[in-house]
Amino acid sequence: MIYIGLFITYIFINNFILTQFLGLCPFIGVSKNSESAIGMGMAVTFVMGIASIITYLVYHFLLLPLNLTYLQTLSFILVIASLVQFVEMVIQKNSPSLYQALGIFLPLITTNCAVLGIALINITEGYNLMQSFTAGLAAGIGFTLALVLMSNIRERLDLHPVRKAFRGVPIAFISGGLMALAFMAFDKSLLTNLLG
Amino acid sequence: MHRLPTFRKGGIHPGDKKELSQSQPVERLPFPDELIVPLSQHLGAPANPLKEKGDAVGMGEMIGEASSFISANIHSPVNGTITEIRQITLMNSVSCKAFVIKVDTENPAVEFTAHPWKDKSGEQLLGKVKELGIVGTGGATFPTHVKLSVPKGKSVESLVINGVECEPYLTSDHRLMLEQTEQVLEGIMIAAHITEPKNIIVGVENNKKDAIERLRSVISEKKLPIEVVALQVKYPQGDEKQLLKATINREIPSGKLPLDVGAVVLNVGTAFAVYEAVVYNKPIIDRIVTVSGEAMKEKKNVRTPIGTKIADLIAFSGGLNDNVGKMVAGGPMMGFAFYDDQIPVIKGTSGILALERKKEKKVKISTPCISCGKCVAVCPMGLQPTRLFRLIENRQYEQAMKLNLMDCKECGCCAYSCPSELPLVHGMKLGKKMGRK
Amino acid sequence: MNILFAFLVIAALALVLGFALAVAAKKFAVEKDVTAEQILAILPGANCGACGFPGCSGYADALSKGTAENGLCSPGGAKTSKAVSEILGTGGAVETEKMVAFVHCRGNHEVTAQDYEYRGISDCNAAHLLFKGDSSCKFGCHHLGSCIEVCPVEAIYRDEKDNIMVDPEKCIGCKKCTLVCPTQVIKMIPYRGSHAVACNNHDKGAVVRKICSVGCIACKICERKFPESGCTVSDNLSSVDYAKETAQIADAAAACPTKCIVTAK
Amino acid sequence: MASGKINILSRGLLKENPVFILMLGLCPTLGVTTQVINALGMGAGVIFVLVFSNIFVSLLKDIIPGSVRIPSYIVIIAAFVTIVEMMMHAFAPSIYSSLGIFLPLIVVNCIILGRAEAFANKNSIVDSFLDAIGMGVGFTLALLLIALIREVFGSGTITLFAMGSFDGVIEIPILYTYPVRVLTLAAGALLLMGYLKGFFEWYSKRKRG
Amino acid sequence: MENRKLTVSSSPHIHTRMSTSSIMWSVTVALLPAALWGVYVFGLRALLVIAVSIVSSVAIEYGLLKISKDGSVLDGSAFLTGLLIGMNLPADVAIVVPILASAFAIFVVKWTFGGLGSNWMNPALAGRVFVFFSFTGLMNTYRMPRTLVSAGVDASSSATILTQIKMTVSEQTALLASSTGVLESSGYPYTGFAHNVSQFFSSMSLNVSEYTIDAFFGNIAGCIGEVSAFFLILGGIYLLYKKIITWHIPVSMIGSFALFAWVFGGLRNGLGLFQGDFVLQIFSGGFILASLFMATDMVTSPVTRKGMILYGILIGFFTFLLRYFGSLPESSSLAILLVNIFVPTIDRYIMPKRFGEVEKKSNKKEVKA
Repeated sequence: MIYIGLFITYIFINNFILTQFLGLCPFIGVSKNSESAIGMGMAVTFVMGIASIITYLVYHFLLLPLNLTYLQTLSFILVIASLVQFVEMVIQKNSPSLYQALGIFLPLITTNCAVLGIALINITEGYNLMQSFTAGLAAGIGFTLALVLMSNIRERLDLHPVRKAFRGVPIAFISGGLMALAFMAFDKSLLTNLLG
Repeated sequence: MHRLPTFRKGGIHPGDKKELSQSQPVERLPFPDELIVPLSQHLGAPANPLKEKGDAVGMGEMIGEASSFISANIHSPVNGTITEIRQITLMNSVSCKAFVIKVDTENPAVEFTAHPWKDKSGEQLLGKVKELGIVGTGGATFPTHVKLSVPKGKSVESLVINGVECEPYLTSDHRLMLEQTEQVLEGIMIAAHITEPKNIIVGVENNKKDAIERLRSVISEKKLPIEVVALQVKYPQGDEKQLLKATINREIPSGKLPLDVGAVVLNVGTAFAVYEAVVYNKPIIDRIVTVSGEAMKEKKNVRTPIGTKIADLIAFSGGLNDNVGKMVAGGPMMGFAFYDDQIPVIKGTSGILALERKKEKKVKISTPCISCGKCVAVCPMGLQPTRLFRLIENRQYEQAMKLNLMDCKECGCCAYSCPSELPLVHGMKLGKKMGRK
Repeated sequence: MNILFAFLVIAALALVLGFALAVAAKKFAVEKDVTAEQILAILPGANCGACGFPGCSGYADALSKGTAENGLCSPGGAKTSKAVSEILGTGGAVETEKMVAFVHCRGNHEVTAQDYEYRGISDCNAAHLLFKGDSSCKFGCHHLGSCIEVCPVEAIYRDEKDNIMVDPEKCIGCKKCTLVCPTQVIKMIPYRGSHAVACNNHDKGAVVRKICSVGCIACKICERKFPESGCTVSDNLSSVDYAKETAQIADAAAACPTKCIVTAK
Repeated sequence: MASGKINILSRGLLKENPVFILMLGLCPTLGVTTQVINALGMGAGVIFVLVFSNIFVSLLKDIIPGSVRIPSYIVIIAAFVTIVEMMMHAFAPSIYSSLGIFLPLIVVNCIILGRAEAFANKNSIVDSFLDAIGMGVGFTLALLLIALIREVFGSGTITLFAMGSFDGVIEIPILYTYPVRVLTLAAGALLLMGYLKGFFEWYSKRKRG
Repeated sequence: MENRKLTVSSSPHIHTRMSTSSIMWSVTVALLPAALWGVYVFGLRALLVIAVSIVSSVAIEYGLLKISKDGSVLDGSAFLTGLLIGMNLPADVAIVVPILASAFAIFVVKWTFGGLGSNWMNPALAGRVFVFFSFTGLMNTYRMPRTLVSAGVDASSSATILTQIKMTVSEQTALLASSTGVLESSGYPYTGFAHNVSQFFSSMSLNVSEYTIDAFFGNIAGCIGEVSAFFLILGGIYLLYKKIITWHIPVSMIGSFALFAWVFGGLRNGLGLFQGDFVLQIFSGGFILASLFMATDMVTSPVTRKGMILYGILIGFFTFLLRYFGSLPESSSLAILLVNIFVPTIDRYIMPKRFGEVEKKSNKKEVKA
C-alpha cells in the first residue's frame, strides 16, 4: 500500500515540476516536441531510479557509519554526475537518434535538480531502500507525465497564433502554470482518504 | 421501417435544390457559331492535335489523339473549319491548347446510324470505347476504356452503375435516367459484356424515386440481370468509394482502385456514352448540362455540344440575374468557380450554376477554428481536416502528408460543415500541391 | 581525523567513479565527426536552408563528408566559405557575390486589373490554384505575402501602396522567398545593382497595356536609347544585365514610359 | 578598459540577466520566492557560491584537464554549497529551514556551472570575480522582484529580517485580508514567470528594434 | 458579365448555416433557463453577479482585441464565458471576485494563447478555479434557495449537499450510511414539494430520496447556475437537437462517474462495494452543468468521437476521485481542467479510423487463411 501511496504522491500530489519546481529547465527546454519529451522523460526516470538506489547506499553505508553526513551534497552530486555520463555514453552508443534528439539536454540531467532533489528527499523523508527506489521511479514518471503532456500542448500551441511576445518560453511557463492550477486538485488529504 | 443502405462514415445532408431543374425535360441547344474544343477534357495527358489551323473538320471526326495510356481521343462536335488553335484555361485552372471551330451553319451535323453489337467480342467493344474517346461524365473524366479493361488474373465481381448524382442542383443524370432509360440500360449491358461481372447494380439516391421506378419497370420488362438499389440521400455518395461501401459494402483501401475490390464503377452518363459509341459510332460530342442556380433566369437541362462557350449556354437560359455573385462549373460541392464566360463546356461539365452574391461580411471571411470536430465527424475518409489545415497553414506539408492528406478527395464535407467557414478544401488542395513538390 | 576521513571518502568515491567511467568510455566509445563540429561552429547558425540542406548542421555534415560544395552558404558569404575551406584544407575561398531578393512587380490592385474577387486562404500558392491568381496579370505578384511569412530575417515587407518590397540591407540571400513564390516574380539580383525592371510579364505590350499601368510593354526605349544601361528586352520583357549595368540606367528609368524600371534600394 | 570591467559587472543585471534572459537557475527562482526574506537568503547563498567557485575555477583552469572539467567544477561548487549550508544552519536557522531542499540544490543551479564553464574557465580571476558578482546580484534582483510580487499580492505581506521590536513582517492592508493566494502557489509562480519573461522579451526587443 | 466582378473561391460553394457566433449564442440561450432559475431562487444578488461577470468579460475581451487588432467581440464567446463564470459562482460572492475571474479567464487563459480557438484550457472554469483557490473563504458562502427558505429553513445555513456530506464523512471515522443517509442523519432540510414527490414515488415502490428530487429541480444551495439539473438538462437537449453538442461527452462522463460512484462510492462512507449513492451525486453540485456545458466546450475538448468518449470517461473518473476522496466537496470543474491538460495528447494519439483501413486488415486475414 505504501508503494502505491508513493506513486500517487510523486506523480500527482508532489509532482516535481508542477508543485515542487524541480526539473524546470528540461521542462521548458525539452518540451518542444513530444518525441524528445518521451526520450528525456525515460532517461530522467531511469537516472532517478538508479540514483535513488546508489545515493541511498552511499548515504547509509558510507556517510552515516563514518559520521560524514555533511558530505551528502558533495558525494551525491559526484555519484549522479558519473551516472549521467555513463547513461549518456550508453545512449550515444545504442541509440544515436535518441542522442541527437536529446542533444545538449542529456548532460543537463546532471544539473537537473530533480535527480539530486529526489536523492535528498529520500534521505530527509527517511525512506528505506525499496521506498527510495519507488519514490525515485514515481518522481521520474511524474516528471515524464508533465513533460509529455506539456510537449503535446506546445505542439498544439505551435500551430496557433500565440501572442508574439509570449511565443516560446513564456507561453510554456504560462501553460505550466495552468497545468499546476489544475494539479492543485491533488492534495495530501486525497492520499490519506484513499489509503486510510 | 426498412432503412435504405448508405455508407457509414461521415457525410452531410446539404439542401439538394434539385427541384429547380429536375422537372425540366432535356432541351437541345442549337449549334452556336463558334465552338472551342480543348485537347484536355479528361484526366491524364492532353491529346495530341491531329488538325491544323484552316483544316475543315466533320462532325465526329477525330481531331485529337490520345497521347498515352491514360488519355483520350478528341472528336469534332460539328461540321466546320478550324480558325485558330488557342491556349486557354479551363474551369479547373488547367491550361491547354484548344481548337476554335467555326461552325458550318448551313450543314452543321451528320446522321449517325445504328449498328448491332451483340455479335462482337468484348475486346472489339472496348476498342470502340477507346477509339471514340469515352470518358467518365461524372466530373473526374477518367478515360472509360482504362476503367473497363480488366487486367489478366483479375475478375470483376460487381459492375456498379452510379446514378446517385449526390451534388445539389445537378439533375442531368436524373433526366437522362428518366428520358433515355432504355439506352442507359443497353449501355450498361455493353459494359457488362466487356467486363463480365457476376452481378450488376445501379445505385440511385432515393430523392429520384421516379427514376428508380422507371429503371425497374424497364428492367423487368426486358428481363435484364440488373438490380436497382435505392440509397439513402447523403453526400458524397456519388464518389465511387462511398458508392461501393453503400452498394456492395466494400472499402477501397487508400491508393487502390475499385478493381482491387473486384468492382467497376460507371456513371449512368458514361453508360449512355458507351451506348452511343458502340451502337451509333458516336463519340462524346455533346452532353446534358444542368443550367441552374438561383441567379440563373431559367433553369434547364440542356443537351449541349462539347465546346459550347458558357456565354452561349447562359444566353439560351435567358441570362443571369443581377445578383449573381459566383459562377460554378459542376456541382456546388466540388465544382469550380470561374469568372470567364468564354470557356467551353467539356466532357465532364455536368452543370453550370449561377449562385447569388452573399451579403458581404464586414469582418474576415472566416473566424478562427474552435476545434468543434464537425469536420472530423463528417469526413467520409476518416481524416482530420482541422489538423491538416492547421499544419498546412503553418507550412508543415510533410507532416500533413504523413496524416494521409493524399486520401482527401476534396469532397467538401468539411468546409461545408465548418462553423468558422474555414476554406478547408482550399487548404487541402494547397497542401497537396506543396506537398508533392 | 574527521577531515582526513572526509578527504579519503571523497577521494575514494572519485577514484571508483572515475575508473568506472574510464572503462565505460572505452567500451561505449563513439567516433565523433570533429570536422563537422568545427564547421558547424563557423556557419552562421541561421538554419535558413539556403544551402539546400536541413539546417546548418546538415550542411556541416555534408561538407565534412565531401558531398557538398563549399560556398553554398549565402548568409555567411565569402568569409564563411574561406573559413570552411581552411578547415577542409581545400584552400581558396569560393568567391560569391552577395545576392539579394527583389520583387519584380509593382502592380498592386490599383494599377493592375483584376479578373475576379478572390476568397480563400491568404497564401500566394493557394490563390495561384485558382486561375493563377486574381490579378489579370498572371506573371505578377499576388500581394498575399507568403514570402513575408517565410523570410527568416523579416527583410520583406508590404509598403503603403500594398506592394511587396525587400529590404536589401536585411536580406541574407537565402532564396526562401523565391522558392515559395508561385509566379517566380521574386528573383535574386546582385546587391550592388542600382535598378531593376519591376515587371515579370512576358505578354505582348498591347496585352500588358490593357491590364497594368506599370508593366513593361516591351517598347525597347531602354534598350535602344540607352545601350549602356544594361537593359535588354527579350521575350517581351526588359531585364537588367548587371554585368553591363552603368549609371546610364537612371536615365533609362526616367525615360521608361510606364516607369517600370525602378531603383533597387 | 575600465568600461570593459563595468560591462562585465553590469551585464548580469539586465542585459544578460540570468533569470529573465538566460533562463538559468529557474527551480530555486520559483521555489523560494514565496517570501522576500527567502529570496534574499537564496541570493546571498548563490552570490557566495558563485564568487568562490568562479575564483577557484579561474585559478585552476590551467591545471584541470579538459576531459574532467565538468566533474571537477561540480566538486568545487558542491564544496562551497556545503559550506553555505553549514553557515546558514548556524547563523540563520529559520532561513535555512524555509529554503529547505533548495539550499543544497544550489549545486545544480545552472547559473553557477554555466558561469564556470562559459566565463571563469576562460578569463582572469578579477574578471571572473566581477562576473560572479554581476550575475549573482542580477539573480538576486530577479528573485527579489518575483518574491515581492508574489508575497505582496499572494499573502499581503513583505517578510524581512526580524529586528528588535519589528517582527520582520510588513502587512499590507486589504491584500492581507484578501490575498490572491494562487500567487504563492506553484501555479501562480509559473504564470508570473511566464508573464515576466514575456514582458522582458518584449521590452528587450523594443529596445533593440 | 462585364463590369461585374465575380467571386472565385475553392469548392465547396455552399455552406451550412451554422457559424461560430450562432453556436455561442445558442449555448447562451440553452443556459438561460437554468440561469433564470438561479436568479429566481437566490434573488437579485445572483443577477448582479451574473451581470458583472458578463460585463467584465466582454469589456476585457473588447479591450484586448483592440490591442491585438483581431477577432470580434460579436462572436459571443466572451459573453458566454462571462455567463458561465457567473453561473459558477455563489450568489453571495464579493463583487470583485467575478471581475477577477473574468480577467483571468479572458486575459490569461484565452487572449495570451491567441484568442478564440487557441486556448487549451476552459477559460470560464480556469477563472472559477483561480478565484476559488485564491479566495477560498469568499467562495464558500452559499445561501439557501428561496424555495427552502420559504419552507422555514434559516437562509444563512449555508452548507451545500456536498459540503454537508464531506463534513460529516470526514468528521466521523466509522459511519455506515449512504450519502442520503448522511444528509438525513445530519438533518439537512428538504422542501415539502420534494417530500410529496418522494412519497408519490414510494407509493410506486420506487425509492427516490427527497434530496435527489430537490437537487434535480434546484431547491438546494449552490452556485447560481448549477442548482437546477432540470433546466440544465432542458438546455442540453436543445443543444443536442441543434446538433451543437453530441452525446459522446455528456454520456461518457456521466456514465463513468455513475459507474465509479456506484462501485466504489460506498467505500468512503464505510459501506462495501456497489453501495454508492450515485443518483444524488450526479444531480448535486455542478456536475450536470459541467457535463452538458463545460466539458462540451468545443475548443478544449477532443475533436474525434473516440477522443471525446475517452475525455468524458477521464473527467467522470477524476470527478469521482476528487469528490469522494479529495478534500474539496465539489470537483467537476477541477476534473475538467485536469483532463483539459490531456486533450492535446488525446488529439495527437487518438485518430479517427481511416476509410479503407478495415478492408486492409481483413484482406490480410484472408490472405493468411
